[in-house]
Amino acid sequence: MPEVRDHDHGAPAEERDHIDLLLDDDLRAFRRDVRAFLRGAVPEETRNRIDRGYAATKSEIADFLAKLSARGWTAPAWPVEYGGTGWTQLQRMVFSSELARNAVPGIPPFGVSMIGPVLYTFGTQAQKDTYLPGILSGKDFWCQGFSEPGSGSDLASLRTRAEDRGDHYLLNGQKIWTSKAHYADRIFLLARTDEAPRKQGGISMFVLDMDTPGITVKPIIAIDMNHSLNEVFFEDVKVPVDGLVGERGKGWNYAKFLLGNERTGITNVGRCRRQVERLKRLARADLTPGVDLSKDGAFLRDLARVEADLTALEITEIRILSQGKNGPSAMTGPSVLKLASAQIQQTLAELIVSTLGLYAAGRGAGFVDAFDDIGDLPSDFVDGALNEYLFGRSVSIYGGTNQIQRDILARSALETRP
Amino acid sequence: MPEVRDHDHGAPAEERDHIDLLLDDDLRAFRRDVRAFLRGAVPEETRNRIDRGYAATKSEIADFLAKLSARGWTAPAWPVEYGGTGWTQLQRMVFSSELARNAVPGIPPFGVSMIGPVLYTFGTQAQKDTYLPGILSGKDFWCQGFSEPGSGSDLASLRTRAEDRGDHYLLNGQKIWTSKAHYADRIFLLARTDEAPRKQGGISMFVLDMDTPGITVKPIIAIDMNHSLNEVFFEDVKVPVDGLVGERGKGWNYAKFLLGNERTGITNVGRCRRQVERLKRLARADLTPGVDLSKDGAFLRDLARVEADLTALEITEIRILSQGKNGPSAMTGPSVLKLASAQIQQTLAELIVSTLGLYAAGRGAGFVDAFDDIGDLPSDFVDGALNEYLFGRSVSIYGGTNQIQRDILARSALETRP
Amino acid sequence: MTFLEHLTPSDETGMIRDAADKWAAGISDADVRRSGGFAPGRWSEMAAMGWHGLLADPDHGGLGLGPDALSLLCQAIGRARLPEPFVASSVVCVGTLTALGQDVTALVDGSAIAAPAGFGLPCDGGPSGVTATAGAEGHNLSDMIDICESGPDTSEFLVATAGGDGLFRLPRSTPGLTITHYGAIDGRNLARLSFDGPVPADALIATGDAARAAIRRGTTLAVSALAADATGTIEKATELTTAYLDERSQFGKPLAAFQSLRHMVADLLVELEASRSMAELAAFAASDDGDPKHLHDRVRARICRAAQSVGQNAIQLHGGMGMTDEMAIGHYFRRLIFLQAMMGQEAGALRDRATTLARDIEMQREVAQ
Amino acid sequence: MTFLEHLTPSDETGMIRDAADKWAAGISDADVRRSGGFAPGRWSEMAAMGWHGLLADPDHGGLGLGPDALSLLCQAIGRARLPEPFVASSVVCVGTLTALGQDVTALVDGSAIAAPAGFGLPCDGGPSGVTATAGAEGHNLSDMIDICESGPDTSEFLVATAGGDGLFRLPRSTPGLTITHYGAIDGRNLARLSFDGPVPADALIATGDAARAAIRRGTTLAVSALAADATGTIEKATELTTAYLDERSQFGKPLAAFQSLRHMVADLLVELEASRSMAELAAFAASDDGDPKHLHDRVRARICRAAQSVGQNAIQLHGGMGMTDEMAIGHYFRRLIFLQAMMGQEAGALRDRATTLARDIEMQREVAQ
Repeated sequence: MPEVRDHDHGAPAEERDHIDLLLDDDLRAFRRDVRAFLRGAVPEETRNRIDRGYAATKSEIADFLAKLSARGWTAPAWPVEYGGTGWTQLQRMVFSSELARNAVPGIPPFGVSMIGPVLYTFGTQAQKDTYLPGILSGKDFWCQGFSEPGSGSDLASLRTRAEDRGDHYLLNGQKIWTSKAHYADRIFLLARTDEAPRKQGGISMFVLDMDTPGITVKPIIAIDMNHSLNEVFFEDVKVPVDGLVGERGKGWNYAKFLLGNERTGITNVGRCRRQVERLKRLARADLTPGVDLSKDGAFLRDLARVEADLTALEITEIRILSQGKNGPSAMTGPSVLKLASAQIQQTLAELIVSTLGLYAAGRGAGFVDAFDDIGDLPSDFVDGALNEYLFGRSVSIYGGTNQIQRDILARSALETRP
Repeated sequence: MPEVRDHDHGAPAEERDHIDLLLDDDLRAFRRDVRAFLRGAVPEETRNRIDRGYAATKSEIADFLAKLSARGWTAPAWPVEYGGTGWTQLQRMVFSSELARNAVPGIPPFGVSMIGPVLYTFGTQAQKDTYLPGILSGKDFWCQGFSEPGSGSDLASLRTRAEDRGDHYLLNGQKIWTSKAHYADRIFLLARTDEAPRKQGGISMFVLDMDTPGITVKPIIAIDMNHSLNEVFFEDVKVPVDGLVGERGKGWNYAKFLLGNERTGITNVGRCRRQVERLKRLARADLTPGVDLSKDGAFLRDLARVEADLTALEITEIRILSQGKNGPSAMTGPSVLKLASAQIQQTLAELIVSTLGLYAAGRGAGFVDAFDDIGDLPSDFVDGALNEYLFGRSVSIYGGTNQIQRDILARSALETRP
Repeated sequence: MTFLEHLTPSDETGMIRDAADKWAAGISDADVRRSGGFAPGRWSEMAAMGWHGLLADPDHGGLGLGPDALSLLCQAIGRARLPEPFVASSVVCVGTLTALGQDVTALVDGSAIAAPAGFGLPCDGGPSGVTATAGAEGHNLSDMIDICESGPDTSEFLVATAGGDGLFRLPRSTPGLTITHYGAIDGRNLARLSFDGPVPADALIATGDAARAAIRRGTTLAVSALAADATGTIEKATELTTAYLDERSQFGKPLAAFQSLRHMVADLLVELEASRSMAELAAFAASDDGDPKHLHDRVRARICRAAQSVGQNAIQLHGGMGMTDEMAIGHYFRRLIFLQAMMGQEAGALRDRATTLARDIEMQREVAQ
Repeated sequence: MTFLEHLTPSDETGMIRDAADKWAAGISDADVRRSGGFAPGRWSEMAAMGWHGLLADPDHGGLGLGPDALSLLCQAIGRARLPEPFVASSVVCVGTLTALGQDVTALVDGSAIAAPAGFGLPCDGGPSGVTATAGAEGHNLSDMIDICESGPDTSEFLVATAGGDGLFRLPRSTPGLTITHYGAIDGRNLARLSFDGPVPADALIATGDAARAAIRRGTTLAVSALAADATGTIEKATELTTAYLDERSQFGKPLAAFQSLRHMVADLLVELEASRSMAELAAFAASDDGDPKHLHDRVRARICRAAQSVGQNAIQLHGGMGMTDEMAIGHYFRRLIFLQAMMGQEAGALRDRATTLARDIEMQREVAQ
């Protein structure tokens, strides 16, 4: 076992964390390589903006994906034959944590983590040939058409229909919460192809191009007053027959397969670790006169408590990834991770906003322009923190609300069915 | 309005609280009278034991009730014609708060607050003549037979039967959670007299003497390892016909009437206020070496937060008692009070135990004997605090669990019925 | 007045409440969105009803009412989430100026709007103060005030110097005063003020104890008004949420049929009642000239927590729809964030209260020894 | 060993776990109640399986295993809520003595039982220490140790002096040692020790850095063992609760059919997984001689919170039945209270961690300037 020692106080904050202590020398070297690459690949200005809570722009993401792709690192988890890296689970965890720790744009999940694995697992050779290269190169942006108005967490009640017209399916309906649809090139979606006795039956999965005639994208402005979500309308859209993924009527299975992949990728521990460092920085910013937070037992306890929570979450994630005998099961693990990580992410954002004190009252470009800095902080730090707090309320909603996750966990532990 | 000023720092802790600020001069004088009486009526040793979290003994309660009765203060809320005081709601609140603030034994609720009002409202003249004097004088101890094994919060599912045999009812069944049954002289209870389509129908209320043949009391030792709860078994117990309260089959209505009275009396704000003072005292006790809690921001925040909660609860109680237009309704008020007060009582007990640090490990007479004092505290302070913490877990269970209270509140705010 | 009397509104106060409720109920969410940070029409309507002068003496056209009536009015404003600087101008400035016997006629008739700077809003004053040094013809002011609730329509500023021993009344056009506008998280207008240079001698309207007393009065009224505003906001957020749950279905039944969501609603109601109680206490404690800080710190803390909890849970109960700008709930959520910042956040309020408690404990220790 | 390797138990460790699980599963709740604070039979059975020597060198009859195996064994002990002083004697004392090369044969074979005093249990040492002053033939010890996990069967004490620069090994019969027994909240045996007088010269087994290192080792092992014990206790409390909910009915359906109760169960599982993770981390971090305090403070804090939350919610989910001594759940609740006290309570653990964080922030401030 490596020597367990305390932080190396001289090093920049983001270099130091205790995950390092859990790694062996090879993984630590790997981590340094990843870090060096990421910092070289993304301009510091971009990383600063992202660090402050702003979303990366499409061009920033595209530039980053091009560099990742050149290095062969776009889709680490894919089988090597399809372009994966062959890394171990822990290497992938380290990589993913470094993406967040270094505030690079991040890899959009829709292609790499969601539809990609569905296609190489269930798709036809033609689908693999058509779609996988664009995902790996970062050229194609994807979006996901699952949720519908009124269906929310209850995906199986969806009403979008794909009618079999022989040489094509005729698609009619509406999707909602479609993240990044406004700049996506392609979409994968669920639609009802047959009536079936069980609600989940008769649902199929399709892939198609976003420039197919009949598709309209309408922005949803979110409570952070930004645009990343959309409604997508389908009006007599002709989907070629080879847009059907796998078997007709099995869309529900593919969706579960795909969402299972999603749920292990959402702990955001790297970002959380960075937020802990941001809180420490806030403690030094002297935002409230007469209050030195670094000597305020109440603030320090909040910080220590969320740090302990985060440590537990990191270990739980490792336990799940290592698939050890004593880890949570494949059924409960993702829900445990999602509940714990939602709690931590939201607590961190809340602590940051609380610590901003009265500056949490102002927001937007005018606010950023009106201040050069606030205390020791750049004014967009404050604005971005509010961004993140507001949009971060969705962490306990998307991908199955906290309530749905609790339903799942309860089902695993109780014999009684509700 | 009286001058709003800060605490009078010189006065003993228990003299000072901000309820005083809300009172007019008459009520403040009334309060002083009550306080002087209570301190004269109960030996300091008894008050110390109670303050430290121990239950009053039967003889301590009896002595106190005799003195209260001589003063005519046993049942302040009763109509004057039946022996009440004619006090205003606020006088009664002040009185009840002073009982707790001065750590006197308290007035057992079963006679005065529960069955008494039922009897003078719905009982026969003979019942009033037979039972009310013993309640007022404090001579008769009562207990309540509502809950049954397996019925818990679902009172309407009770299975104890009272079969009409003409000149008496024949009672068979079992009650549980019967507080103080082991020293009660009389019991009021619910029993099924008729089958009825609705579960609540066919239930009647009875009063009878505990020495009636066929009654067996079996102690329930609680998680604090003390005995205050019991099971009561009825085997062919003959209840005289005039033991029936009000109309046969209307027991459910009387029970609701009675429990409504119970729920406004359970905020325990006086005791809570005293617990806040105990926490301040703990901060001066130096239980953990190197830690001065009076300078620990985290401890002080906990204290400030629960104090703010308690202040809100006190005002809410006054709003309900004043029956103002803008107060919570008679339907929701008791549930709001019960949820908020359970939260505060349990938080206070928990903070005290947490502040005891490692001393929370020891308990019982041996522990008390092994220590003269701990820090600046008597060792029974520690033992009593654990008592109160353990038994205090019941505050969110009895009289309708927190879950039941939330069901009630939700029903008031939502049109949908579950 | 006893607290019990306080709980029963006088006829006059009851009329204010009824008028405010009726007026605010007629303002739709769409109206509020359309008007941005300020609607001159609404400001005039409030003037016509006398509300800007609620706290002012009848001499200046005021109604001469107190915190009780103010609380009910501010609850109505909170329910409708009106963005106008009512608390800034008609509560803090009118209240402070009235305490000093200053002329507030123009503020009362709605033709002028004032903003407090360096005190009152946020109610702990804020992190920067203005320093004043005596000059040849008056005082030189310098330094910045980061957060001041004022927009393009603000006509004058009431500026507290650092330490609170001076109070200046300055028109918008004061030379050396630079105003940088920006928006609040809830859409209202804020500004950063920068002072550099001399102001006329008569701009200094109070000094020393008189200034401190007036500032304390303004702050006391601010806490009471903010507590009421937050309570109204919380009340409406709760109503929007229960209506949504009754209306929407999932898994084949109304959302309101799920016990876990029902229990979250119950907790909203508990928080709402705590807020109402604290708003009552805040108004009662503001009803004379004393310093109710020992009560108001608790009010701020408890209401900030209620605001946080209700805001977050109302969004959660709305699910995905709660994340959209389209639904009103997100706007109420943002207003609650604004109000928490103005009340100094729960953490700040508890820190203030903890300072007093620590002093209490220390004194008891000395008494015990 | 990497953490990933640590997560996969070795064959030997796996055998310990299987044996412990099987043995503990055979002990009924009634057995545990009957035995009071100590069952000699169980102590012998543990000796027969070699567990008292888990951490001891093979020279002294030990198995020479480490914190990994210890963690699994302590989880089994927690599940069965055994009251024997296994952590006190076989973990803290055997571990500390082994680090000093002392003879532990009698402890390993179960014929002797030792108790740490002034260090290890509680894991932050406790509020009083013993002072030692050099005398003619050894040292004079004085002062009290309030909490020491020892009962009538304890044969020797391992006593740390205040400040941790001396470690004495003293038989029960040491003159001048007064032992006052009392009971723990979970029923085990505790004692208050009072020292007054000289002890033989050879009782002092370590001084200075050596003593401090040995004490640190004992404390590290204690945290790891307590974390595992608490995790086993939490696991069993969760199982008892789910079984109860499946079994009992109210309002005509099983308690487990109520969504609000189901969601409370989900939260129990989240806490349980956090505890398991922290128990793993605690054991891993204890696997060498370094000082894992920066990790162990977090372990203590997180597990104390899980213990508090699971204990309280398990009682609540049991309803009135949870309040009775008859049900096992109350006994698990009390054990969790004991374990929290031994780990210094969540508040204490967070305070310890906060001290380190404050130092970090201060250092970063200096670096930034």
